[in-house]
This record gives sequence, structure tokens and C-alpha cells, in this order.
Amino acid sequence: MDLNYSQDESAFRDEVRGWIKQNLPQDLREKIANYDELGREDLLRWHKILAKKGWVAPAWPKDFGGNDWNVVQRYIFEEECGFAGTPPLIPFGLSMCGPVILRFGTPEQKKRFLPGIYNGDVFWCQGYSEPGSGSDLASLKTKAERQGDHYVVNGQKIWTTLGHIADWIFCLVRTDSTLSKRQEGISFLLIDMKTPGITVRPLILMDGGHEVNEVFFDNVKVPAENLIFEEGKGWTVAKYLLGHERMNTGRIGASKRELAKLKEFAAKQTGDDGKPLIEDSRFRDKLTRVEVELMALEITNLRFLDQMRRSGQPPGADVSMLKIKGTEIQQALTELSMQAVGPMAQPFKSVANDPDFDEFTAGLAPRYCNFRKTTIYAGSNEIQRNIISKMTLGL
Amino acid sequence: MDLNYSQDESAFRDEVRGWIKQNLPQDLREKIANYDELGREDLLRWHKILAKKGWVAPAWPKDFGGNDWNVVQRYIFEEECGFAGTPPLIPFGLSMCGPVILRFGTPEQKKRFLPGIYNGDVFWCQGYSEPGSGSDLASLKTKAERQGDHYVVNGQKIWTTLGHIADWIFCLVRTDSTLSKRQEGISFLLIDMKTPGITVRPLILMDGGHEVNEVFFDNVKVPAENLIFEEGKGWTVAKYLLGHERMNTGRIGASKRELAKLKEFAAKQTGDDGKPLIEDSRFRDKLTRVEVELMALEITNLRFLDQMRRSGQPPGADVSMLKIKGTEIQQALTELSMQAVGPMAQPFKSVANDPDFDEFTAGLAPRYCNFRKTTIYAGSNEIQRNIISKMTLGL
Amino acid sequence: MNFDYNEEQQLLADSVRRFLAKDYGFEARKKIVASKDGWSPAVWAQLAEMGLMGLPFSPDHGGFGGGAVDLMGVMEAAGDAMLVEPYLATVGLGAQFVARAGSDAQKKAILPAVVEGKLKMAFAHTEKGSRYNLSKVAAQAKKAGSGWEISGEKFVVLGAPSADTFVVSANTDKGLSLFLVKKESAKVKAYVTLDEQRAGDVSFSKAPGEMLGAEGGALPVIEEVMDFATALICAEAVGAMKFACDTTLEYLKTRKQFGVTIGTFQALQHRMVDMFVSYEQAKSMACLAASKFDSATDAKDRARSISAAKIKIADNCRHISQEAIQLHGGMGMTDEMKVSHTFKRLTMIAQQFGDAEHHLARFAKLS
Amino acid sequence: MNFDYNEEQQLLADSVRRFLAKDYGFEARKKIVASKDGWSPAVWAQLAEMGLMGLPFSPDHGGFGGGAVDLMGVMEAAGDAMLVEPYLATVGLGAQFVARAGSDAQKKAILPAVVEGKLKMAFAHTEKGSRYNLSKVAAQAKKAGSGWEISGEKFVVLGAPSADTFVVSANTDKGLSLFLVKKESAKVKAYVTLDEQRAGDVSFSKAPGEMLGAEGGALPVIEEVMDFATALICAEAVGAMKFACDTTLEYLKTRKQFGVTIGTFQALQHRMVDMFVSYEQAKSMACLAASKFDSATDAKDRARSISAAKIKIADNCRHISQEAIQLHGGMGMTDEMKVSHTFKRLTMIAQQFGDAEHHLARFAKLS
Repeated sequence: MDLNYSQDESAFRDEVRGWIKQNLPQDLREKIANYDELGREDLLRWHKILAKKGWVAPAWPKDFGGNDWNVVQRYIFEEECGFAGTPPLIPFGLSMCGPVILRFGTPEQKKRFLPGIYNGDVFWCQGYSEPGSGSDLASLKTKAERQGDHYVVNGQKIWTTLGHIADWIFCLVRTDSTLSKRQEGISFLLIDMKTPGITVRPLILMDGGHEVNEVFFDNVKVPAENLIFEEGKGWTVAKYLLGHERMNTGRIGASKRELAKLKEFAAKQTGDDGKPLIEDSRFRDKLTRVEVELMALEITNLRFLDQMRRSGQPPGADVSMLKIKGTEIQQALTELSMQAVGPMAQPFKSVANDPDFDEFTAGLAPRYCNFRKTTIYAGSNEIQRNIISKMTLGL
Repeated sequence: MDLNYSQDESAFRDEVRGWIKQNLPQDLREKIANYDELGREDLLRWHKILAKKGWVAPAWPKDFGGNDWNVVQRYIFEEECGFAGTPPLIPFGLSMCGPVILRFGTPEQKKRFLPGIYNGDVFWCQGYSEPGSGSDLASLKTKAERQGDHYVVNGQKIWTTLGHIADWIFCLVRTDSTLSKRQEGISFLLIDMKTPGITVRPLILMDGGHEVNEVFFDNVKVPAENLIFEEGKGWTVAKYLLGHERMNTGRIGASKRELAKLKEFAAKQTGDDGKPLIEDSRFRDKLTRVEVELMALEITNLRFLDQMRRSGQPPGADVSMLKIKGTEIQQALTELSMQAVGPMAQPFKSVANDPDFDEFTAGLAPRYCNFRKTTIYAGSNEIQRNIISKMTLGL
Repeated sequence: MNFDYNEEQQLLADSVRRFLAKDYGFEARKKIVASKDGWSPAVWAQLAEMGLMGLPFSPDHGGFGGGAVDLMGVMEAAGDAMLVEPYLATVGLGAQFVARAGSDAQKKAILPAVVEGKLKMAFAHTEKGSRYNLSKVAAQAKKAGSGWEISGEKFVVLGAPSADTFVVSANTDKGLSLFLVKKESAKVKAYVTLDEQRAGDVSFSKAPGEMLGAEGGALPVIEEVMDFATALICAEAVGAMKFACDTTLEYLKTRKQFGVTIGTFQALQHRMVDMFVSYEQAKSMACLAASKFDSATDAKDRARSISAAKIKIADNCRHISQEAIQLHGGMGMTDEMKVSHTFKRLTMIAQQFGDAEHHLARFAKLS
Repeated sequence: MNFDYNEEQQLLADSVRRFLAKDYGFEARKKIVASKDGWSPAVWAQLAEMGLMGLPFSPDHGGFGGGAVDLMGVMEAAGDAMLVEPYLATVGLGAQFVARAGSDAQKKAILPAVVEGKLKMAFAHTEKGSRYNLSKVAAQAKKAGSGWEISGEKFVVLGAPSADTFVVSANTDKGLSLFLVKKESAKVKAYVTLDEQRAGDVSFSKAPGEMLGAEGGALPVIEEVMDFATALICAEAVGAMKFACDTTLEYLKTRKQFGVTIGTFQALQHRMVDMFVSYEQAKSMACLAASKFDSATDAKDRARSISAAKIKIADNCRHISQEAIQLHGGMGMTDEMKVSHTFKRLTMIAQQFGDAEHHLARFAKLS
């Protein structure tokens, strides 16, 4: 048993760390550190820097720009990005639509779509959830009717992250409503967001942020060549996508950065007794318990990786555990950050755009609010428990 | 709004408190304080003292020795007993079998059984649960077959509290197995424990204590006159019994006593820093949160009583809430007591009956173990949540 | 022993609820919050009209002589509707200092105006780095002629942007004291709070002030008024929790997934039950806080009960608000749903006037 | 990076498991526990035979030179079977002091005998009122001729009734020191512990002792050995937790109520999932504890990791043990079921060598 990285792995980590240090633009670094909202350009800028380096899609085949990193290297890369605080790589193109096209796409589709995804020229979003279909995805109703050489799409998607800045959307749509098994008759369609009939309506979250949207389809004409795989086999595609390997479910690198930051600023806060807050055992013990949980999760994650590497098997329901614990830790960190500033957590927005207004401190409580989403999105933690219960425990 | 007792209620409380102080034998008081096991004689001694005073069965009709206490007075009485630390009144006769006979019994049955229950001459136990029927009581299998003027009982009961010292047992038995609805065909039978064919096997709990038993019935002949209510209507009787008003579900008086005791001895324990443990905020805050929860529960209980008194309605699923919170508090108190003594929680039993062996301290961890039962017995807390979910919330 | 509101209390609570249901629905409130000042003078006038401003003040000044218990029903209704008008700042804090520590002349000058809804107040006390410690004040007051000059910076002053008169804490040679300062002498940097109220940082630079109460004797009064305000937000929390529980239960009964309402899933049922138990326990402690504030025999007895209540309220605010969002799923995250606003208010109440840890420390000290 | 046991470790763990499965089943263990001395010399001999006594000692003294990681598999197996023999007392505590602080002569005199299973030891350190504070010792040692005389009272000395030689902590003029004392010079009041091991209170009255290590230099050694023993019980806890989870899952799959297995109830499913997540997290920290003990660069780094591990182990011991009983219902309460014994061992491990609060304080101090 050796909890440390091998010499090669350490060298790889140092290489990644050093490269990020050199190549992450200072203004992006600061935006992340200040919890500023990142726009399309911010996101794509970092995407392009990585694409140029050839590090943007490690799991893709070499021919399409991937590299031969093993699971541990991929984990190291993602954790280093998280720990350094780079902009996130938006997953919809790179780790969702791209892999689907690689697996199911025709040569023409690959040629047409993959370069734009890889290079960050085309911004993708995901059209899965619908108002009536959240956890129960197979109940989706958005309809696509074949009419000659195109489909006519009608319906509504919801929770479309970054839909307002996306160029394309990949959708699950119902192409046949007559079948008794709900998983059948679903197809996987790529749709240009500029197509007439598409309306994007912002869904503002409680922290005031605009991340997600409703997308309405009103007689949207989609060329039939945008169908991925066979008509009616969309569920197969969706299942492949869900099972697609993700390394950073636990977001351990990012949480380590947040923890370090929290410790630093808790040391600068004054406790009720006039001493640094971090020396107050009441606060400190809550922090320690999160820190310990995070230490444990990092090792748990490495244990799973070690198993994967050795067995060559994709991760199973283990990923669900990382999701549950990882999001609980993220939430605990945002909550402690908010609590650390005590009464100063209340201010939210300056009325007269006061330049002295402490935006960072004012951002802590909204961030806590925003992070409540983490236990809801990407398969709520209740769904994750159902998965472990069924798949791992056999209940 | 007035959280305090009225003048009359206060006077009543003082009367009860004063009387208990005068009449609770010192040796019993000490046994309770030291967490000693109480035997049949200990239990019956206090029962008889109360019976003589006319306070042993307040809810019974006056003709049978009850008194006119309203729900608040009954609560006060029970809480004063709990707070003073009297032996418990074993409920099987007084608040289970007695009320059933009062409601469903024939005049002969009343005459025959009630005086013994009231005076504490006859010790009762309860034959409800079976190995296959815990939370799902209606699945019980113990069979009673009518043969002439008696029933022949075969089967097994489990978790029979104090069955090893009981004179009589009241049982739910199946008198008809042919009916499709499981709740039908069940009858309520009184059985003399001395009847041939009854075997009592101790079930030792993990703290080494003998409280519960298995009771086996092997062709046990029970006179038909011991049937309560109609044959096949036992479920009606059982439901009446379950709905029977209980005031002290939360056991608030007893928990207040335990809390006071814990505070007192935590003040005498030394913390890691050499100061009294109770001044250690890490320990103290855990204690405070239990204390606050108990304060809240007391008021919640009084709020429910106030409602009951005003509406004249029996308590509904509210009782389930008192059970859940009351038992959680009891468990937290036993756990804190064990933690308070630190490494001294380990010793359990002296090998050579060393007279210096600190039995009190050694009893704390077993008590913690024993109290795990509280969230399991009398309708597990999971069942209580099901009840609230269905009855109060309509889910 | 009696846990009902008396007839007067019940009538008042009912009429406040009726008014808020009619004129302060979620959509109406949204407009008020989005307005320039973030509160509605019309609503304010209506609240005054209903007698709410005078409720806890002496009849000598036009009030009704009520206590904390008399305000409970009102605060519960305010918690349900999430009232953003500076009621707590004026009636729960600012004017309480005048009523409890002011001279007859000060009372006469201020309280009738408050009762009529013509004067709004705020308590400028918290400073940077004081956290929840009530005794830590750096602001200074110097004698200047017959009055005082106050200098210092105060943070997160609730209701500051709308206040006509501030109660300000500052040190003299004799210790912590209180002063009345007019808005003209205060510089307010206004902001919206997370829970959509208006507050501000307030600085005073040799601001003319009038002493309120005994010089150097402010701390016990501050503790008392903060306990009063804490009892009020405990009741407000109960109203907000009740809404959160009810609306979540409603959601569980209507939202369908996998062909059934999600309220049929046992794991969610048990969590919903725990929310309701949390609510009942919190409600009990809010009753304790208000009634002990009115009836406690001494300051220690009062403070101990208030801190106990705030511990439970803070813990259960977290529990109920977090579960309400989680059980709503994505919808609960959106600005469109009232429950997300209730979440924010409950989150702030958990920390307002001291978080659980602050009150755990205070409780231990008082025991 | 590698989380597997190496071949030797795996082989040893497997053979221990095989032996315990065969000769140390629940019924066999019950008989051992009920026996006069509460442990089995035959089992002890077998453990020595398998090389377990020598595992963490130098080949110079007949051992295998292993570290904490080498012991993990053994301790997990011991946790599963709930071994009551004084293995931890001898190999994890007593003899560790000799190996780490003893002179060559002392090592030669003691370690080979330990390795062969001929000598059992115990660490007599805790005193009344010292709680988990390792530096608080009242026992005294006075020079007497070429040796020392030790006087003092020690409590809850694990393995005391079976110990041939005690390692005793006591103060000299130069501070906290360690001594070897023979059983003949110790007065032991023996008892059974909650988790069915044997321990005792031990008093020394001018007992002849031989100094072990540097006079006044005991504290760092005590900290080190206690960290070693803590790493061991973390691994033991993992073995016990695994059993508790597995047997509870099995129960959920077989116990029927309302016509279905209770494992079909979603509320119970989610709780079972949380138990397994707890187990995995605890296991990760046990790995950290053992491997950091073996590889830490300094005492602070080591201590910090061990305390972090013990915090998690303590919390998750409570979680898993309590849920295991609750999900078993009444059956879990009975002495007849192995899980109730596992509950007791997990309960004790949570507090042994410092509860969560102790290690939270230590972790904060070391950060």
C-alpha cells in the first residue's frame, strides 16, 4: 500500500501544475478567486488554450486530439485544474456530445462536429430534462416528427445550462409515442440553436445568477442528417453517455482550494472573543470535520481509480458515492464561508454601485444559495442513493 | 399565552411532588439513581403504595379506583414520578389490559381481573409480537383453536417484557386462518402463565440484562371465558389499546432528571485540559443541544396537552412525534453520560467481585447499549414516521 | 398553562394575515422589492393604521402596551409573507431603546411619531470585527456643548436607508452609551441584503447626538433589546418555516415522477416528517422566547431562554430551509418560486443576532 | 499509488482470516469470553505460530520488521472476528515501547519472548482524571539503588490481568519516564470490559522498575506508540464496520414484514447506502493512518494524520454501529446476535485512545 503518487505520476503532476501556472491568464485566475461570473469568452478562452496544448479532451482517440493518459493521469489533470482554479471545461461538448459522436456518429458527423467541439469554436448545451421529466428522464415528451428529409421538433426542455450562450444543443426527443416501453421511441438529435422556432427563456436562480434556461421548440425544422445513431435508439445513446467515465465527480481539487482559502480568511476574521475565528473551537471543529471528510474522499477516490486502473473496468456505482460526498463537502464549505463572516453575510448588492462595497464578502451567502444545486443536479443525491442501493447493494 | 401552570395546577404539582418525597422508599430511590435492575418485588412495592393512595390508575373510572384528573394533571403526575425517579408503573396491566377489560370485558371479567391489576397482586405481560411479526403485527400466527369450552393455543411470542416474572399474559391469537383479510380472525385472549405447556425462554440483551423473553405455547388449554370481546374481533381490541391515551410518551420528567444528573457528574469529571469537563465547550455544546431539544419537547408536549384539554379529542399522530424526539433525547443522554467518563467507560464487570469496583461508572456504557431499544420498541421510530406521514401529512 | 393567543392577539394576527394575503402576495412583494427604496410606504401606512407600530409601546404614547407575546402572531405572519418593510428595525429595535431607556421628553418626542408610522428608526451598533459580541464597540462620543459628538463606523445596520433617527452605540469616558442621531448627520451606504431587505453601513463623523439612557450604562439595555428582537425573529422564523413545510408538502403531493407523486417515496416521506417535527420544536422555542421575555424574573433567566431558543431556531432554520430546497429539486432553486426566498430569509435568520455557536457560548456562560 | 496489500500482507491476512473463521467463530469466541481468564492460550499460541507476534518487530529479535500497514489486514480480521486476546496490549502497545525506546539488552530480553508468544505485556498509563491527556501523570518513580521504585495507580490498563511485564509511566525529577515492572510487583484488579476484553486497574507501591528509554523523555515515545496503536484500532474498526454493514444488508434482504423484505423500503435503503459510504470513508482514513504512521516525515505530520483518521473513525463507528442495531430492530439488541457485540466493540473504539473531541482538539493544535 502506497498512498503517494509514483515517481512518474508525481512528475506528470508537476508538469501539469507548472504548465497551468504558466498558461492560466491572471485575469481568469482572479475572476475565479473572486467568484465572478464567467462569460462565454472567459470559458472558451481557457478551452482554446488547452486545445492548443492538446489537453482539452484527453479521453478522445488520439486521431481526434486525445492523448494516452490513463485514468490516474486524467484524474491528476482534472484535480490540478480544480486546485489551481482554472475556468471549468464545459462538459456538454467535450465530455458528452463529443464522446457520443465518436461512438455513434457517422464519419460525416464526426468530420462536421468534432473539430468545433475540440477547438472550442462551437458552444454546446444539453437538452435532456423537461418540466415533467427530471429524475424520470424516460418520461420525456418533446416530439420530433419525421417529415421528408427533416424532423419537426415541438416541446420544451428545462434546466438547460448555458443555453443562452450556446450555439448547438443535443436533445433527447420522442420520435415514436406509440410504443409501450417508454425507453423506446426516443432519439438523439443535434439542433442548431439559431434554427427558427427556438426560444430561450432565462431561469434566474435564487442568487440572481443566470445559468440555466428553458428552451422552447415550436415547429423547429432539424435536418434528418443531424440524427445520431438510429431513430428510436436514443436511450442507448443516453445510457452510454451516462456511463461515460468521469474522473472528477468528487471535485476534490476545487474543494481543496476552497478549503485552503476558507482557512486563510477565517484566520483573518475575528471571533466573538476577539481572537482569530479559526482558533475558536466551535468554528474550527466544523471546519476540521469537513477537512477530514475531504481527506477521506480524496483517498476513496484514489482507491477507486487504483481499482479501475488495475481492472480496466469503468467505475460503477462508486461514482455515485463520490457525487454524494463531494457535493456535501462543497456545500459545507460554502456554508462555513458564509458563517465565517458572521453579520457581514447579509449584504448582497450595493444600491448605488458603491465602489467600496465588499463584493467578495457579499458573494459568500449567494454562493451558499447557489451551491444547493449541487445535490440536485446531475442526478440528485437521492437518485445516487437509489443507484448505489440497487447496483452496489443489490436492494 | 402562558407557559406556566395555573395556580391550581401548580398546587397539584406541589402536592404530588411532596407526596412522592414522603412516600417513595429511600432504597427504591437509590436503586433507580444507581441504575440497578428492579425485581418484581421492587416494582410491585411502589405499585401498591400508589394503589393504596388511589393514584395508580388515574384514567380508570372512579368506580374502579380511578380519579378525575384531567390530561394535564395526569401529565403532571407522570412527569413528577419521572423527575423524582420512582420505579416505573408496568403498563401491561394498568394501562393496557385493564383499559381493555374496562372497555370490552364482561361484568364477570371485570370483577375477576381488575382488582388484581389495580392492587398489584397480579403481574401482567403482553403477548403481541412474534418472530415473524414485529412492525407488521397483523401477520401474527399463534393459533388458538376452539375445542369445547376452551381454546388450545400453539405458537410463539417474542419480546415479552418481564414475561419471566409475570402471572398472566394477554395475547393476540389467530382463531381463524381462513379469512383473506389478515386483520380478521384474530382474538384477544387472557392466559394464566402457570398453564401447562407454556415455556418462557430469556432473551438476554447486549448489556447482559434480562428484560425480555420468548414465550412458547404448546397445546396450552385456555378456558373460553378468558376471551375478551368477540372471537375474531381481537384487532378491534388491539386498535383500541394502541389508541389509548398515553401522556408520558416523551418521558420528559425522567430525561430532566437524567440531564440534571449528567450535568452534576460532568462537573466532577476532568477534561483533557484539567478543568471540569462541563466547561469544555466541545462537551458542553453537545449537552446544551440536548438540553435545548428537551426544553422544546416539554413545551411541544404541553402544547399538545393544551389542545387535547380544549378539544376533548385524544392525541393523534402527535404522540408519534413525542416518541421520536423523546427517545432520541434519552439516547443522547445515555451516550453523553458514557462519553463524559472518557476511558472509564470501558470497565463492565469486576472479575473477582471487587467491592471497590465502581459499578455506577461501569453501568453507563451498558445503559447506552440498552437504550438503543427505545427507538425500536413500542413502534419503531421508522413506524412512527410512517404514522405521521400518513395521518398528519396525508402522504 | 395556555398556548393560544388571546382574542385580541388572534384578531390582530388574523387581520395582518388577511391584509398580507391581499396586498402582499408573492407578486406584489416582488414589485416592492424591485422598487427604488425596496419597501412600500403604502404598506407601511397600512401597518400603522392596523396599530402594529404601537403594539409594544405604552398607551401613554399612543401604543397598546403589548409585549413580545403580543407580537408573535404578527411576526409569524411577517415571516410567512416575508415582509421587507423596516418593521423590525423600527419597532423591534430602534424605538425599543427609546421606550426602555429614554427620558420622558425623548419618549414624547419619538414614540407617538413611531406609533403613527411617521418616524422610522434603526439601531447602528455592529462594527467591523465585532462579530456577534455586543460589548465590542470602537465608536467614540465626545462632549460638545450641551450635547455629544459621535464618530465611528457601523456595519449592516438594518433599515438604515429608510431611518429618520438612529440609535447609535459609542463609548464615552464612562463606557458604552447610547445616542440618538438624526439621519442628516449620518452617511449611509445602502445595500440590499440577501433576504431582500434594505440595510447599510453607516458612518458618523462628529455627528451631533443626544444621549439616550445613562452614560456608560448601555450594555444591559442593548442586551435586553437584542433579546427582544431575537424573540421576534424567532417567531418570524416559525412563520417562514411553516410556509416552507406546507409548500414542500404540497409539492410532494403534486409533483409526479415515474408515474407517481414523489410523496409516495418513503425516503422523502420520512424527511418530510422530520421537517415537520423540526417546525414543531422550533415553534415551541419561539413560544418560550417570547413568553420568557415578557415574564422572566431577571436578565439572566431571560437571556438564557432567548439563547436556548435561538440555538434551536438557528439549527432548525438550516434543517428546514435546506430540505425544502432539496425536496423541491431544481424548481426550488429558482427565483420564481417563493420557497427560494423563504430559504434566503431562513438562512439569514439563522445568523441574525448571533448564530447557533454564539448562543451556545452565551447559554453555557449563563448556566 | 497503490491500495492493495502486497503479496505477503495479503497471504498473512488471508491465513489469519481462515484461522479465525475456523477456530474463532461466534460460538467459539463466546466460550473463550466466558472462560475464567477470558482469552485462549491455544489461540494465542496459534497467533504466535502464524508469526503475528513478530510482525512489527525487527528480524534481529525474530520478527519480520513490518510496519503499521503490514498489520492492517490482521487488525481488520481481528475486528471482524472481535479477537479478545491481548494482542493490541502486547504487540500494539507494551512491546512497542521496548522496540522503540529500549536498550539492546532490554530488547534482547523481551522481544524474542514476545515474538514467540511467551511474554505478554500491557501499558499502564491512564490515571484517574487524566482522561485522554497523555502528559498528565501523577505516578512517581524514585531512585532505589541501581534501579527505581514506582508508586502510583493506573486505570483501565488493557490486558493487565494477563500481562507478564508492564510498561509504566511515572515522573522522576527529570520528568515523565517509562519503566518496566514485573507482574509480581503490580496489584491488578481485573475486570471484563464492555467489549469483552480483559483489563484492570493496576497499583504500584514502591514496585521495583527498570527504566526504559531516556529519563524525562517519555512523552514523545508515548505519543508515537499511542499513534501506532490508534492506527491499529482504526484498521480493526474497519473490519468490524464491514461486518456490521454486511450483516445488516443481509438482514434487510431476508427479514420480511408486510409481505416483503424490509430492504424494499426506500427509507431503509438510503440509510443502508449511507452506512456503506461511511464504511468506505472510514476505510480510506484507516489507510491514511497506517501508511502515514509508516512514512510520515515528522512527528507532527504523523500525529495530524492519525488524529484526522481517529476523528472519522470515531464518528463513523457511532454512525454505523447505531444504524446497524436500528435496522436490525429488536434482534440486534440481543446478546445472541454477533452484531450486538460488534456494536459494543465499535462503541468502545470510538472512545479508545481519545474520542472525536479529543482528536479534534489535537488536530487543531497541530495545524
